Amino acid sequence: MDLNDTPDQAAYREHVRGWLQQNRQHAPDTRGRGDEEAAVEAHRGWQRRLAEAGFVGVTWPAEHGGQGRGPLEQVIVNQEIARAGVPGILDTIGVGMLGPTLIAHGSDEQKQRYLGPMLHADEVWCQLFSEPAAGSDLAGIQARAKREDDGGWRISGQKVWTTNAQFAAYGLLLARTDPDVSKHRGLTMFVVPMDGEGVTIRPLRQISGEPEFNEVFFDDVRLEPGSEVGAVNGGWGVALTTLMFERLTIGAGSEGLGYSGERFARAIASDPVAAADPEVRQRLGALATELLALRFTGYRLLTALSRGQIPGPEAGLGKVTAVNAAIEAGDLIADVIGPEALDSDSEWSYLISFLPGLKSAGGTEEILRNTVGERVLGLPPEPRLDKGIPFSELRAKERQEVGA
Amino acid sequence: MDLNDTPDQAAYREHVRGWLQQNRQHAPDTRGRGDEEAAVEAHRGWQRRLAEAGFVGVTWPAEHGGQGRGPLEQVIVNQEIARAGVPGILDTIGVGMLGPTLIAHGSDEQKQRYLGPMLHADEVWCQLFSEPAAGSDLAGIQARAKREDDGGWRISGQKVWTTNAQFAAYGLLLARTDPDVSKHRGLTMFVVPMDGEGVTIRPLRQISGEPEFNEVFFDDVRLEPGSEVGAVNGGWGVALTTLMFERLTIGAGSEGLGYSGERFARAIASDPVAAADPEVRQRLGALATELLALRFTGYRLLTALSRGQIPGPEAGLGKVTAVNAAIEAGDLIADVIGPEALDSDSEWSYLISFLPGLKSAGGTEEILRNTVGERVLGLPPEPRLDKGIPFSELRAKERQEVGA
Amino acid sequence: MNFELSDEQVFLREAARGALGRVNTVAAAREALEGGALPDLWPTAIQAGWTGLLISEDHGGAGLGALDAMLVLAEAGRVLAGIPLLGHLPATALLDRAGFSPESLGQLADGTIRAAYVPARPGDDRDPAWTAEPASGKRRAPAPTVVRDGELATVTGHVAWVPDAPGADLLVVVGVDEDGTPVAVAVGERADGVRVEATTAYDATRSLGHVTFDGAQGRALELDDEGLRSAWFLAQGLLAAEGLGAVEEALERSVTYAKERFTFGRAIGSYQAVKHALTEVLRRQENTRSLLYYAGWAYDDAPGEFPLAASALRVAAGGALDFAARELISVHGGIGATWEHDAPLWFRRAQLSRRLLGGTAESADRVAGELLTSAAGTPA
Amino acid sequence: MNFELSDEQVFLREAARGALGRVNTVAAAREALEGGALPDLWPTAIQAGWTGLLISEDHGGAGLGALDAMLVLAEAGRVLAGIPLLGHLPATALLDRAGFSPESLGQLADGTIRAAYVPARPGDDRDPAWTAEPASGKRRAPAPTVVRDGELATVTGHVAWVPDAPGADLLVVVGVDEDGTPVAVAVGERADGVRVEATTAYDATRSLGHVTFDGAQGRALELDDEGLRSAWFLAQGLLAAEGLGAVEEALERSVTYAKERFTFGRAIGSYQAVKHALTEVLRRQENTRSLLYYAGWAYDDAPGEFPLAASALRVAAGGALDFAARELISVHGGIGATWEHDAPLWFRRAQLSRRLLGGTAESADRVAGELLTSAAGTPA
Repeated sequence: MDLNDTPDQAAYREHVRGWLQQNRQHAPDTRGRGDEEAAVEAHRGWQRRLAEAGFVGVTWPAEHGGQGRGPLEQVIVNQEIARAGVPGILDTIGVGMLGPTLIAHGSDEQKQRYLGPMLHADEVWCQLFSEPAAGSDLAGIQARAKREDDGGWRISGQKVWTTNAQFAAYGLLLARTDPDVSKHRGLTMFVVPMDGEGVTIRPLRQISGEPEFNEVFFDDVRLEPGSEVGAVNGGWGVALTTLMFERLTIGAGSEGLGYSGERFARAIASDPVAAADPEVRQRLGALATELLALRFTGYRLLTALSRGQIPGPEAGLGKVTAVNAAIEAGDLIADVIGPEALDSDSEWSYLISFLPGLKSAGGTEEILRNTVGERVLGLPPEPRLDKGIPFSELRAKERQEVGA
Repeated sequence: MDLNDTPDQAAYREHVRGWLQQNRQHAPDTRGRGDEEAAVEAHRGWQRRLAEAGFVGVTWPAEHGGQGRGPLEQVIVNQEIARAGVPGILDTIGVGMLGPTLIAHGSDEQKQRYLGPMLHADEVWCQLFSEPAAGSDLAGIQARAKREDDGGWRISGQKVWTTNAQFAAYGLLLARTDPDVSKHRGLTMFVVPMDGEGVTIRPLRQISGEPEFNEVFFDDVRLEPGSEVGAVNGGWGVALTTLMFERLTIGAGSEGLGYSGERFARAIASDPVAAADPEVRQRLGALATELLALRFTGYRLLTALSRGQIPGPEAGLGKVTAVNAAIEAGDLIADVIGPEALDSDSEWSYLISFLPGLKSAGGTEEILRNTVGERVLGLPPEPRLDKGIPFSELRAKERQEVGA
Repeated sequence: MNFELSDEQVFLREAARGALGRVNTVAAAREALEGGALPDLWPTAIQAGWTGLLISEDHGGAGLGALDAMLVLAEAGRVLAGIPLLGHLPATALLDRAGFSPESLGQLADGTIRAAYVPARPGDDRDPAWTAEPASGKRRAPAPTVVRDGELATVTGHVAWVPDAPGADLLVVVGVDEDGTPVAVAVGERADGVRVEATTAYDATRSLGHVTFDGAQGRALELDDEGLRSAWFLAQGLLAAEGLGAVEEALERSVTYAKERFTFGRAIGSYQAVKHALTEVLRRQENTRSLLYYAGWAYDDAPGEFPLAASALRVAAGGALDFAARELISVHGGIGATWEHDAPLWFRRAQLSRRLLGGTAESADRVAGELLTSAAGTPA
Repeated sequence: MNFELSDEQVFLREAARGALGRVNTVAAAREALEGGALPDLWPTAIQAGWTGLLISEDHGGAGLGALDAMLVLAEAGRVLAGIPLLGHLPATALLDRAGFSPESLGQLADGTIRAAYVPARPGDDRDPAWTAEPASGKRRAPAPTVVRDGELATVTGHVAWVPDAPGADLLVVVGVDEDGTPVAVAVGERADGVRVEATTAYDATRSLGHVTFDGAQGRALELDDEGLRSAWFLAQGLLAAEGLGAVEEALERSVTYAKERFTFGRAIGSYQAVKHALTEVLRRQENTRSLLYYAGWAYDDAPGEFPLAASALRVAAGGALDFAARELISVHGGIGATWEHDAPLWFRRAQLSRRLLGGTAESADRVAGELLTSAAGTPA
């Protein structure tokens, strides 16, 4: 067991730290909630500066503008950014998940055109997979793409839970191109310009009232020929690549949510009566144990990544641990502080409101447990009633059952 | 809301109480653990005495030796017996569940022959439904009954979780009489003499080491013609009657398990440090709340029964509440007392050992929640892969899947 | 034994449901979060006779019991209605019991005067001191001090997060005299030295006030210890009753959606994870209902058990509503956690309610305390 | 960063699994409940070199770390083996750290002498006093008192439920001097005034002793406060490690059965209720493993964090094993709760283990205490 840097890593850390010290005055202040547009522009400039220094896409291959380094170097960059108290990059979704998907499945032209501006935040990206009726069952996507005579496409449908859509230049969109085959087989992935005619973006407010996500509506939106990523009707495989990178992001960045025993202990420590109360301590100890486990599971995961191993679906259990421990923490702190903790000015009110939404973001706990049970423990799957049935028939059957 | 007796009920209570006062010196001492056979004989005599006084089968129709009274009068008898600190009847399963099943489905001859000796404990009964591979899925019964030329039967198979088998005179046995129809349709209910040739009874010890149940093996056991209860191949309907009476017994007698907040509070109160500890109090308060709810849910149930209503499967949730609260209590008390609570002499050691078995006795929590979800909340059932398939094919399919 | 609602009680409940069904209180709950005005349901309460529920018939009230009051509040809770009965009813119970002026009782009964109970928590087996709600933190505040001069009383102190205090005409505050003996005092809202700072937190349907008495004068009520204690537990029971109604509605909505929403070719309600969670809501709901009946019965027939019963009820209701509200969101998936959806309104109700009036954790502690006190007198 | 086992550690673990696989320890665990003798695994421990694991190479030991020791105990826990290492290892760590006589260390390393650690719990942020395990009840007992006279020390006091005390040759007891300062003393088992009452509870594989010192004389060990504290937390970590191994085996057995057992035409492992519960076992198991690595790392590289790490590990392992053992029974249905089945042996192990050495609840309190102490020095 060794949590120290190798000499190479230590040198790299020194380099990053030095650069941040010299450049931190350019970092935007993300705490204020003023003009969103100006804040995005400032954040964009900061990512650009980081990219120029080589701190964006650290693990991307050099031929695509990355640094060709390992995941531990990416972690070093993240750690030093956190240590310096400056914001990270603006487009974590593009750089972390969508760019790698394009690298894996995109055409040479697409890589040429999109990857550079993505790294520099000249063009921010968003992920257009989930739909109101295709969340847990992602392959149930209904957004339609119809081929035009010239090889272009027309897109209609609705996407939801889209982060950054309001200022994204492009989106990676999963749509149904053939409803007459079974549901995983008739999907295709596309690059979609977010300023296209017929694209409507609506903010979606969460419990707290904050617009964390967007809904995006596509009304007969025209895509040029060559917008598809990977093969036509091969979209499910492309989507799985994205989801694997999503898992890596979530797994390795489990502390990115800002939930730690230390943080919650500070809130309790400020109330000496609570800090001496056995019941409060028992609850704090239990949830802090979960969060400590999460931290060191993250180090195990990083070690595996640095050895070139791909973490399995069990990495997703980290989110379960994080969210449930944070719910316990919010509960405990509200029990200690009382109604004041729920006041809209309180950080705890925000935390408490944020968690129910986070619980289903990126897949519900139930779906994750199914996947882990089947793919990691090898338990048999549930009977599937939708296997091999053409998508169009499946929908008709559902409508009939609900009507009945 | 009224927890008081009506004048009639008060008079009946007075009558029961008076009788018990005069007769309590005949009650056996059940606390000692000496000679089991002698203890059973003493207990048998006590039930006979109670029966002669009219306190057994209170709700049975008068024509079958009962009192034709309502469920509240049965409760009054139970309460007064508990108050007097004397044991209840020996054959709660026969009188509570199997006798009522015979009354509902048995032939006149059967009623004539069996009900009287059952009430008087001259013949104790046991229930032979569950099998090693037919617990949750009771209709998966494999014990076979084959018809003889004279209309008699030959029984082979194994039953399990059989209370009182070691001193029972008769059992009510569910067996498969036609394996070539779907699994609910080929079952028949039988009366089986427990001293028949080929019947082997083996005690089954629980975690604590106590033999709470038995296994019963049938090796080509001969039954006389007319041993079937209800129609041949109509056994599932007969079994449902028994299970309904079981539900009544469990629902109305939820406190019969002896779990109460008061009892657990006494254990805590004897340790003043624990009694003042906020964490201990929080846990005690939470579990005592569950047990109080159980008590008053029982009164609601009794009220419904006394109005002639049949409680639904939700009554079974009382067992879930009781068992889980008792598990919490055992945990708490062992945390307070420490390893000594687990010493084999401790009542808590017995409680802690008893609960895991109780959790699945009479149906697992999972099966109950399925039933309640479907029949009370109206949620759709899970897909059933065993519907309409002949039992024999089903078994072959299972063997194949496990082999694969 | 008859442990069910009477026909009159069923009628009272149905009438309440009908009366409250005429206003879209759920929509109002969301609008109020963004500053919208809540519908004024006090006229509804007056018309239905709820204002005089706990005032004896001699004084113009309905002379009903705690159970009836809880049934009405359950219906209010079902639709997240903000009716200031949680403050008014315990206050009127104290005033009626103390034989307050008949004229005032009449006006309280007909709703011309609205009262609010400014609560103090009775001491327990660990600490006999009566305490008040603090503005923040785990340490409870001292109950206001009362200096008596015959019928007159001067009150000084601070009680935070008082339900329905803003806009009440009469405050019925429980404090302690120099010996620590509890005293209830009726203080007019306009009396010198009274300040009510209106506030709210998280659940905009819940009107709260931080109440300060700075030598405010009022009339001491002649009440025994048990009377004063019962007001605290009555308030616990009423708050819990609101929770039960909210659970019922949350369960209905969850079940409806679980039948309609399909995933992987099946209605989500057919999956065990959903089905078992919803039966857990049902289990908690029915346990809460049983304890509500228990508390209602004990208030009249076994007052010595009322603290235990009401506290257990509060524990069960608080847990049930938290569980049901989270499940309501969870069944709906991501959309259930958005501002436009109704589910978060139940979540807000659940989170605030279980922190009011000492919080459900205090009630669990009280259940233990009551049982431990009894147990200490019983051989093990 | 490299947060995984080294090749040597993997080898150590595999070798342990191999060595312990030669005896049917699970069957022995059941037989011991009815008075059967447990297999003597001390020779196995000697042969494998586990007796000298925490003794430096200079003194004839293996000079390995806490992580290695925990890996061995995890393998013992997996098969419910009763090897008296839980007592021996913390004792030898103290003796080695104190530079005890080389000759004795050599004999301890080669297993000729077996030691047992008679623990005292270090004080915390709420109460600085060192305390001992009481025979019964929530109030902790005072740690034994030690009167020093140079190297000689006289010990008086009582410590209950001491793992592996019966049959140990040398007791390493932690007590306090007249100032409350902790002192460790090595006392021969045959010294005057030493009494070890062998006992056991619920899990027959766990040898326990109530140890009484009545003016017993021994040799005081020169150790600083941190050294004395670390023994307590090392014992916590070792006990937790046993738990992790038991969880792993319980999960494997549960999964195997869930694939084989059919109900309603499907393997029970295909039902969400079973599948989700077993993934919960996995989640807890992996969390425990991560904390085991953390504790192992902290013991050597961040001793200031070791109390936090070992306590968190204990909390996670205790909860995981209780959950896994109940699930092992539950997956098997009624048969899983019978005497003849192996599942109850895991249940017994779980129930006793989490009440030893202060209990897991004490560890959770300690996690909180460590974090609160750090937090008090950090701005919020």
